[in-house]
Amino acid sequence: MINLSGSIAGVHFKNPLVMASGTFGFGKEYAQYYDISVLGGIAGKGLTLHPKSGNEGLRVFETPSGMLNSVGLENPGIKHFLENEAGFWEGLDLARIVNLGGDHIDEYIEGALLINQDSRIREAKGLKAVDIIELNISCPNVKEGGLAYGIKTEKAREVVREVRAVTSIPLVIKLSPNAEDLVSMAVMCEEEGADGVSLINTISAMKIDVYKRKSVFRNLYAGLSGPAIKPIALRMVHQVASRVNIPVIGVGGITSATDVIEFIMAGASLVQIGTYNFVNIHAGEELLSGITEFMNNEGIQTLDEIRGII
Amino acid sequence: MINLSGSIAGVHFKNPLVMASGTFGFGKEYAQYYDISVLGGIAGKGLTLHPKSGNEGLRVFETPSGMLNSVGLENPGIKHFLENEAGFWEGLDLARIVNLGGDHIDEYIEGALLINQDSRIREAKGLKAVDIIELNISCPNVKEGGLAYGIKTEKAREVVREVRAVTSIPLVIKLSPNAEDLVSMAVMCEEEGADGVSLINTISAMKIDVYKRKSVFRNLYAGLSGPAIKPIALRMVHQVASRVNIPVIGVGGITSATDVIEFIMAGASLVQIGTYNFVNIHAGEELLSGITEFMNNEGIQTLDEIRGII
Amino acid sequence: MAEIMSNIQVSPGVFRIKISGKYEGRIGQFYMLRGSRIDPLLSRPLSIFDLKDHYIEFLYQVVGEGTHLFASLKRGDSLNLVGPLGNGFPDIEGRTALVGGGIGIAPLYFAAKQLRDTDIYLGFREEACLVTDFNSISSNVRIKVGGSILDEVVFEDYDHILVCGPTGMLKAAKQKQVEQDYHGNVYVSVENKMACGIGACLVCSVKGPEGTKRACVEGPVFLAKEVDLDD
Amino acid sequence: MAEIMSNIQVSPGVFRIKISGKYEGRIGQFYMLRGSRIDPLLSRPLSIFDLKDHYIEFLYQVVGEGTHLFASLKRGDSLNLVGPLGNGFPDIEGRTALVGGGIGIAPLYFAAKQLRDTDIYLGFREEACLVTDFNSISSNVRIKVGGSILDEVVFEDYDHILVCGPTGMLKAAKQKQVEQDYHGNVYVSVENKMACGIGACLVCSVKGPEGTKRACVEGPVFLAKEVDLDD
Ligand SMILES: Cc1cc2nc3c(=O)[nH]c(=O)nc-3n(C[C@H](O)[C@H](O)[C@H](O)COP(=O)(O)OP(=O)(O)OC[C@H]3O[C@@H](n4cnc5c(N)ncnc54)[C@H](O)[C@@H]3O)c2cc1C
Ligand SMILES: Cc1cc2nc3c(=O)[nH]c(=O)nc-3n(C[C@H](O)[C@H](O)[C@H](O)COP(=O)(O)OP(=O)(O)OC[C@H]3O[C@@H](n4cnc5c(N)ncnc54)[C@H](O)[C@@H]3O)c2cc1C
Ligand SMILES: Cc1cc2nc3c(=O)[nH]c(=O)nc-3n(C[C@H](O)[C@H](O)[C@H](O)COP(=O)(O)O)c2cc1C
Ligand SMILES: Cc1cc2nc3c(=O)[nH]c(=O)nc-3n(C[C@H](O)[C@H](O)[C@H](O)COP(=O)(O)O)c2cc1C
Ligand code: FES
Ligand code: FES
Repeated sequence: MINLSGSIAGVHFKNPLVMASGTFGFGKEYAQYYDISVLGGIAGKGLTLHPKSGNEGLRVFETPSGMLNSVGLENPGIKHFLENEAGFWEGLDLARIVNLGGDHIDEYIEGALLINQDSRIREAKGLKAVDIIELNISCPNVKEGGLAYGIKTEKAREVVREVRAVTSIPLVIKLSPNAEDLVSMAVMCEEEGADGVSLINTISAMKIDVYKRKSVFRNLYAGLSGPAIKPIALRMVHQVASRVNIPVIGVGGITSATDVIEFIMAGASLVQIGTYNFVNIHAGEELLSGITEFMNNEGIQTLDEIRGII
Repeated sequence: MINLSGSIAGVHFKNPLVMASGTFGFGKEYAQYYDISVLGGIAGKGLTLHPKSGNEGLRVFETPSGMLNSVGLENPGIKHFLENEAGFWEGLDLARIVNLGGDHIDEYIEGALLINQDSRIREAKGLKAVDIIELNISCPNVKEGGLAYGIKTEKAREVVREVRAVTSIPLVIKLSPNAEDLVSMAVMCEEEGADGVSLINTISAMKIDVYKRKSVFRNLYAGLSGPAIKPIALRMVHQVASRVNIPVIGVGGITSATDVIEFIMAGASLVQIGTYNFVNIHAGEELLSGITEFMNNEGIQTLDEIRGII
Repeated sequence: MAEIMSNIQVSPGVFRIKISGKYEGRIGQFYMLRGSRIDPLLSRPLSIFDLKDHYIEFLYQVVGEGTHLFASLKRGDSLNLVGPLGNGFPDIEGRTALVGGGIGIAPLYFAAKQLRDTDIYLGFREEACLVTDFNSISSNVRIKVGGSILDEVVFEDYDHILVCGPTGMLKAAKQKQVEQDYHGNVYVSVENKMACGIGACLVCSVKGPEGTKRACVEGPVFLAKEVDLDD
Repeated sequence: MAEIMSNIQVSPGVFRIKISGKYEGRIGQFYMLRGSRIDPLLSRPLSIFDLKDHYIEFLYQVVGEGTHLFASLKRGDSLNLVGPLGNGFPDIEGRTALVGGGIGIAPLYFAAKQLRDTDIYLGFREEACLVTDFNSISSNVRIKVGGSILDEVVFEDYDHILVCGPTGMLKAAKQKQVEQDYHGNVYVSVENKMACGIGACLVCSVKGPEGTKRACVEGPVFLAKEVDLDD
């Protein structure tokens, strides 16, 4: 019997497939197409303390084997999420990850506090909607925003430390490939008591409209995701996983079961699937059967046998 | 009349198209397919003081819209180049760039000295084979090698300073996208008297063979190039060009005339074409007519009109 | 994967593709289509052109890589499609003008077949297409090649006006409503770029006086006054 | 771009493609082929299978994305090709054994047609193909399905032995030469992955006792003793 399960800080994942933040809404849309409770987990659309209307102008552009997005963290705010979406999450049989973004350290802290508080209230009623907070210190699409924290380790340390201090919910830090020193960033997260790191977020990139003579994005740069970045993401995950002892969630360009296995072999405990959801609306369930098939063919019983084998 | 010409430190380029180091040999091979003197320039295969046999095992792997290479700076050494290839370069009517790699600072210095010396001797005979030295501090494929210099600005400063001190030949520094702080790296080059910077070299990346359960490359990581990385390269060129006053040579994933124009609009003085040579053996001449056509259609006379317009 | 029954060029660069299978859909809804390869990455949204028991049809213009690939498909080849998506056109009563510009005529054929009491206005830049098809389903088809078809529409004659076409045309319709203080409903079908097509990624957002809406879920058909149109 | 005259499946997953035009080439040389799109990025090397006045032919096995795309091409479609590339097989005199395993038989047809005094040995894992074609150009064709065709070849009977096939087969030939202290020439055609195909990028290097050589220029045909074979 193949066993795909894993855990982060005691949170059970029935398999390593987690849908990536910003690409899966809060799960409802894809739930119309397949039973999302087959998934290991989902990371919800990035939330901020206050609602955000996101960036103006064009928000997406296709590139060779990739896409640029400039959504700019459009979201209804944490309160709205807790009041209107968390109820749906309560009923889901999978690991539920809230992705928490912000412009300033205070926003992150207040946001984490709100979620913490809500969890206590639900707990008292025997309910649960959030298993993990994923701290997004890496969104490249918000001006003067989250990204600043994603680049310098010591700047990020403040946020991680403060958020860690105010919440008992398992905490994963989502790292940016634009970080100056990704390994030191991950080591810092471990030092500050994070329960894991997830990487990579999108890579800062650019597209110019040569006829209009301007960037296609109002925000100048946008975030690159998709198969194009997979080789880079895999290298980064391998580098980080070789250096920290907390679980690593591998993200970036996954579009096949063997891609998932590559990340696991590079040392990832779990993986996240982002852009591929747009390519294949049944991505989650199809990858799941693909992994199972691979393990059957290769005579592998548990992912631990191959995790970090490289 | 359209004028495509430009210059770096007094070296004339009849157009912005330069073939990138490592993808064009020393020009002889492609010269069998078209008249390479239509090009603005060529950067020769990366040279080191001593010959290098390069990396063992597989050296290339295709990725979505990109490729990984792990050549490991295989080259015949500077002496061999000067004795056997530079003669061919003397006869070329284009800007000739020697790409200089190395493992240690001493190697870079000695290499630059050799080239300098050779130039004096040729000069005395009224000859010239090398117009520019491109210092490759960024090759990700050499263990404990060049890359170390490519990551930390202050480490790179030593090399740039020492090499600058020993040669009067125009000096361009080839930057690595893996640098911790690319902008500060470029600013450092300007401070140390470099005549330009070229970017980006390949991005460190990885591919795992899930059946063999190991990296497909002996060297573990390899360098990603091709259209997949263009959006990233363009962003980096824009960032750097906005901050330095020396010329910037834009490299990374160019496969069309509009790609070239994007880099020029992002602030590049020249561009380099690498991987696309493998896709289209006539890349150089076809891009040239593409650019000319674009400028005709858009009513642009010189590239200065659009350079850095973003 | 669904099988292609035919894929015929109906005018220069415009193709009509018929795909076998049982499909659903309302006026103004669309499908996301793609080949079997992962590149080009994103699926392409196309409006329902026609729908029968055992097939669905789309009308598309070749503009870039994706539609170019569609054009290369032959009878017997296959395609992936997801849909129907979007809110579509609301159930309405009353007189309706269906106004299409260029490839914007695509959703109007399906609309004209289902709505009663409609006039059809089709504008083309250089060459009209599918005129016979439209004439076969309605006796009130007005065609204009060159110039603005919108100028032909007397808004006051209608309770509803549905406009499909380039953004410039949608803007013009919106402006005409304001200028003429027209009190009927002007609907526009927007063509924002999309990724997921089902409301999960927020790349297709449309801004409006009442905040942001997703073109793929709350649209693509909006009341003109509800959305800010820019390119 | 050159036009495809035919593209026929000759055994499961193996296709023979005929491309119109005037081409050159010697035994053992190859061409780099690609479709018009930029993805997949690299061209695919294929050995000359046959060459006539007005066309060239290749025999290829579908193994991945690139060859899969080739297989989808039809008469009238077009392909890009660059060549002839590589050193090819030297001009030789004397008795020659042409030994091919699997798709490694591709270059041998062209070779057999040009060399005199050859015996042909073809090994297949599951199903033989092109047997009639080979028989039509030579009366000395030996076929083996399953097992090692190399075992059938008595090295001492020949002055030259040319081996094309999987790396395992090339290795076995090399080893057999050493074990039997064979003094004739054993040539192997290596199939290293390539990018430029013309000697400029050095990704196809083959190591050997005398240093590094480029499979695309100094090869793909090497004396077995000149190259280290590993996978
Ligand atoms: C709801 C909806 C319905 C549509 N219905 C039709 C139809 O019935 N017939 C038809 O011909 N066209 C229709 N379009 C436009 C059609 O989707 C685009 O022309 C097509 O996606 C272009 O793809 P491409 O690869 O050929 O062009 P490219 O320009 O190469 O496409 C690059 C990217 O831009 C996107 N894109 C480009 N143009 C548009 C556009 N106008 N709208 C949305 N995305 C675009 C593509 O999806 C892709 O992501 C519709 C668009 C939307 C949003
Ligand atoms: C000189 C030479 C001559 C060849 N002649 C023939 C021939 O006549 N018939 C034939 O069927 N095959 C031949 N091959 C092998 C053929 O090139 C590969 O099978 C083909 O490139 C696989 O491409 P793919 O996209 O289908 O497979 P994929 O595995 O998806 O290819 C991925 C990458 O690996 C490369 N690659 C994969 N397998 C090989 C291989 N065995 N050799 C070289 N590169 C490989 C591809 O070029 C591509 O870059 C030859 C190879 C070389 C080097
Ligand atoms: C449209 C879009 C929106 C995204 N929004 C978020 C977000 O809100 N928070 C976050 O941490 N990451 C966000 N991401 C990044 C993804 O979660 C993921 O890290 C990245 O896309 C790389 O994975 P992929 O290549 O599989 O898409 C977003 C990505 C896309 C494409
Ligand atoms: C096979 C190969 C070999 C390369 N060798 C060198 C080299 O010797 N020196 C160097 O500075 N860059 C080298 N590069 C990097 C290219 O010059 C270029 O910076 C990079 O490939 C990005 O451009 P591209 O996407 O157009 O290929 C090499 C690239 C490739 C693909
Ligand atoms: S396309 Fe994803 S929300 Fe509309
Ligand atoms: S493939 Fe480039 S040198 Fe051989």
